[in-house]
Amino acid sequence: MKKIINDPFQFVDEVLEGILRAYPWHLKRAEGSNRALVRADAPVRGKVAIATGGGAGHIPVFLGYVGPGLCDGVCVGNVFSSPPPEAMLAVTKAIDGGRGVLYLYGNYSGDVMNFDMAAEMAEMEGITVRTVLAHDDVVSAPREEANRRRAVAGIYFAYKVAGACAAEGNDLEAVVQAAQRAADNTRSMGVALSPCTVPAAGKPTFTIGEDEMELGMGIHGEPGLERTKLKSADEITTIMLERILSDLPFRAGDEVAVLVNGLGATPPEELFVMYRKAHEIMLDYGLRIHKVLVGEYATSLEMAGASISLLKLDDELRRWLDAPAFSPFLLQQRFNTQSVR
Amino acid sequence: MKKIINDPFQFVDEVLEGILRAYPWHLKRAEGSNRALVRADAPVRGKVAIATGGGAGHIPVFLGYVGPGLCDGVCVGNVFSSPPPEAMLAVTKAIDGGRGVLYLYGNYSGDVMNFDMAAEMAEMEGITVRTVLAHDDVVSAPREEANRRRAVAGIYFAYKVAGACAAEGNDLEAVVQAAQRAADNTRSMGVALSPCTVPAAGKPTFTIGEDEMELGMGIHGEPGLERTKLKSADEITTIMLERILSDLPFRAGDEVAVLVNGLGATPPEELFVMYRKAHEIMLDYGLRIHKVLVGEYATSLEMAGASISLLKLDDELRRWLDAPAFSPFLLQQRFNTQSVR
Amino acid sequence: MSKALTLSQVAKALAYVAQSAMANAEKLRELDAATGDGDLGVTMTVGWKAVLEALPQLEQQGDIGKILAQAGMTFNRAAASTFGVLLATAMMRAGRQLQGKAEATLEDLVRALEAALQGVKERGKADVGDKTMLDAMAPALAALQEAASKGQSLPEALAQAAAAAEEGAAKTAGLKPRFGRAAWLGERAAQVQDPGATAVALMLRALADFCAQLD
Amino acid sequence: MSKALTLSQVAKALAYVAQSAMANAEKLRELDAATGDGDLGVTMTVGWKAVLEALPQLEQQGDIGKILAQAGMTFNRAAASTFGVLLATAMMRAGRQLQGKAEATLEDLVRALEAALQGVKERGKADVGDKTMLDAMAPALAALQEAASKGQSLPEALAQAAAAAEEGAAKTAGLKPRFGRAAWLGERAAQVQDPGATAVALMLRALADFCAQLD
Ligand SMILES: Nc1ncnc2c1ncn2[C@@H]1O[C@H](COP(=O)(O)OP(=O)(O)O)[C@@H](O)[C@H]1O
Ligand SMILES: Nc1ncnc2c1ncn2[C@@H]1O[C@H](COP(=O)(O)OP(=O)(O)O)[C@@H](O)[C@H]1O
Ligand SMILES: [Mg+2]
Ligand SMILES: [Mg+2]
Ligand SMILES: [Mg+2]
Ligand SMILES: [Mg+2]
Repeated sequence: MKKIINDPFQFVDEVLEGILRAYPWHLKRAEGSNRALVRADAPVRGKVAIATGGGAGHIPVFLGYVGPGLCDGVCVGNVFSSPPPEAMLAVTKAIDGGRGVLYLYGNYSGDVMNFDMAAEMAEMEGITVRTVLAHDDVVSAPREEANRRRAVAGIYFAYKVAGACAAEGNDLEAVVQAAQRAADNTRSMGVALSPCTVPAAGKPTFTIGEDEMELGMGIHGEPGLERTKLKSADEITTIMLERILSDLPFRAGDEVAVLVNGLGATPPEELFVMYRKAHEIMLDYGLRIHKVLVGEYATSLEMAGASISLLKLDDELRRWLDAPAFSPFLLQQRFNTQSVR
Repeated sequence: MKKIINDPFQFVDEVLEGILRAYPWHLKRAEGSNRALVRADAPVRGKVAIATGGGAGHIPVFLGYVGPGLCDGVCVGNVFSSPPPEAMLAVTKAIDGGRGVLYLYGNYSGDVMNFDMAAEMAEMEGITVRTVLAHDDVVSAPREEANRRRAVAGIYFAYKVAGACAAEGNDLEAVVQAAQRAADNTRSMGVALSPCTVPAAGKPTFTIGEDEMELGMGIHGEPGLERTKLKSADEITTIMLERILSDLPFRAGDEVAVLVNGLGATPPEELFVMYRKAHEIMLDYGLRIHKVLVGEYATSLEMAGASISLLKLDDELRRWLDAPAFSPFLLQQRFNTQSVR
Repeated sequence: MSKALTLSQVAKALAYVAQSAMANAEKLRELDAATGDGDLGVTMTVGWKAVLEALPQLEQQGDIGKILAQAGMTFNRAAASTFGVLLATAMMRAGRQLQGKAEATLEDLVRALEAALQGVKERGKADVGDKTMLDAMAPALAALQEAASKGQSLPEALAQAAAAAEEGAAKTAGLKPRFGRAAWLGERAAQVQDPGATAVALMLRALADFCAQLD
Repeated sequence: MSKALTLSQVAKALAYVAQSAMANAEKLRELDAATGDGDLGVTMTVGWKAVLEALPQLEQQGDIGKILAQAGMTFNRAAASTFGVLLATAMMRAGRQLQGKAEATLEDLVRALEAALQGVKERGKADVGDKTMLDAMAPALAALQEAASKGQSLPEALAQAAAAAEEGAAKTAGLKPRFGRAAWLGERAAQVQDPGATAVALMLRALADFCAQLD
């Protein structure tokens, strides 16, 4: 295991310490848990608050999506493991601005059960909590069971949309609707080329041949569609987009935002080689490309691989996607609405 | 070689195609070379223009640093190889806004010789060109021969400072001075844990044992100080900072900006574990930490490793560092001047 | 041993289970890596270590129910996860059955395991046969009930429960997962033994071993 | 062959050198990877491929000097790099000496190589002994001059120049680098043969082989 770390069992806590030392003007700890981080100016009075969280090892997911126009707080578990309800409750109390709290996170059973516990505890303290789950990974369940699907990088769209909707001053129900709409209109698919190692586990999560890739693998190394010989960037991109486009399904004339995400070890250069082909396919398909995001939006430690996510836009989703947002973990984006095409 | 690519010999051209398809509102090709990219609104009349460039494989270096408040154009070579003078001339002509052009790039002999040729050609076309070289890597030559040192991630500070100085409307001489001041007050040191493979070469640039690291290795895999057993994050960070702090030398009371850079495969989490220790050391040393940047600012394809860079600030450098700048390759930054400590 | 576990024996039993869980973490990591995300080994190590450290304090409560419930919560606080929250739920439900008690008989343990099983079903919405920890818990409960009805001793009953859990865990190798990460794998996960069920069997085996050595 | 290379022979010679350079790229990649960044193999492949493709067009110019100069520029345009720009400089300087010529004698080649050496020194600011391509070029020039002064044939002279370049390249293994990436290595690079010098020797050997087979 080759990592720049100290004690693997202190890994997550040291990461959070480093982040708080780097950005004390941006994030602070919530009272009652050192795994609960919230906006430095939390609670924002009169605004619906958004809490997220999940296992560590995916930066900028989840804590990188806390900030103005994004989430208000985040709860961090051990690497690839859910945070406990106590930490989520601490976040909830620290961010509640009097208009209710949205729990917005990825559909993983550990997270769901722990957050549900936290929601029960929060309700007992008089805080209204609603939950929306991202579930964008097309290969993780058939279309009819889309609500069983796991979340990957497409969760970014749900954060961005819900965060902007909340920032506009809308009520909890509206923010829930916006988040749900973003989640339901996002489709992603990934590919992995090499594994990663959970520091405290000390061994790679999976093994894969020198000339193999796993199509559809999840961001924790959960197996995907199939393991095949390594294909070319154009072939991989084509397979992904075929699967994504037919799933929602997207239709000619639809306006979309697209996110090409690197899992960690895959260089940005390769993501742009993928985007080159994706762009061609999307135009051939008749899509209008409103926004293109390329970079690391959800990583898996040092795993090599990438995913592509598409969000089908409507006027509101477009406005929320284009609204300003800030986090030092986020790549700079253009916030006006000029179309790419 | 495990990469998401097509023909390795088309790699760089396909990367640039992908980038131009993704961000056509931000970048365009300069006339006369498909390896020459400039701001979509180039030339900016009445502003000193800044050109940069170098081998591919280091995104966001170099092309990610083109944009408002940064460079005006960039010339892209093959992976880890200098671009040719013709491309640099094409950039120069496309960005010249009538107030001269600064060539700002890293001190690598291939780049220097090719850019010098380009400068000669540009002067023949009546464009005034000045050159400033980044040379921040402390281990690549002794302190007395600092001008022989190569550039690593610390070049970011020179871009940011020169770009802001030019954006303020200053003349070429002032922009040269600003860039030189940033370059001369930056010190970096890196560590590499695993190699990368130049796509067209097909084999890793170097080999390294499963339990080894190379202290001081350059961003193309150029050997560094020494090869040792893998040390802890705290030990590595301590070695780096000792070398950096004693080199300029930095003194107690100095105000600094610090950049912890990932080489590609090293997860952001590990960079924050390093920053955690760096912060402690800098405070113990009596430094005032004005700005902290953590992320991928100069990569080496899929190499694992990291570097730390420090810029010693003065009032002007601080202002320029904090000035707004935009590129979709850049992490969002706080542009006000509130101190971190 | 007498016919019931005392408060201090329960605490010692938990410590014994903790040691055993930590010693077997690598095996669980491997199983979880095969079909999931490979964190179950770490979860067991970190969670049980936290319980071990908290035990002296928990013992002060003088209540077997509270020890169990709080040990479960301690586990999940340190190592929240699917397994963590389900184990916590199981122990909290079991604890509720034993609340106020300073001794636990075999009948008490039957009621506790019944409640634990019910709790895991409610929290996780899975059922027996879905290739989860339930597939170790359910046969263990059945064995415990049968032993109790036959009037067997507490150590004998626990040994049979452990054996039944092990058998149940082994049989998960043939089941198609419907819950948790492994569900995304479908057929590809069918041949691998469920890590959560294996962990349950492991913990029950440790508990049985501990009780067997009591005099 | 006659005592001079014709225009079409120069073009064929360049094609021959190109083929040989591409065939030996892997060896150069390895050497460059040992002390530098491992791109020299790609540089040679990409650069000479571009020259090969441009040759038919370059030959139209009817001028050996222009062929050489433009081949150099073509190489660097396709594969700019330290080596690329130095090779381009060398070929441009050599080309300037042969400008307007439709034939090149041994004496012409001596002048051309002299100019090339001077050009590389000026562009790169290194000197003989600094573990660079100069350490192959300088002995090659000396051998060519000596062969010319002895009245040897052009193919004989080139064979001796190639041998001298090879010897010079081999000797760089003992030198401490002062320029290029290898300089950052200091002592650690001392034992490795310089890739640029090796490339020069390789190209001269191909040129000599080509001329030897002319009748
Ligand atoms: N819905 C469920 N009900 C009961 N047990 C479950 C459920 N989902 C998962 N499990 C159990 O949890 C185990 C995995 O635990 P853990 O590694 O913590 O999960 P994860 O890492 O996927 O969050 C599985 O082997 C299974 O026994
Ligand atoms: N200043 C110099 N003068 C002459 N030759 C040089 C100089 N610097 C480097 N070289 C030659 O260039 C070779 C490396 O070429 P190349 O791989 O293109 O360089 P890089 O990849 O470092 O830019 C060296 O082996 C050496 O022979
Ligand atoms: Mg997990
Ligand atoms: Mg190079
Ligand atoms: Mg798991
Ligand atoms: Mg090289």
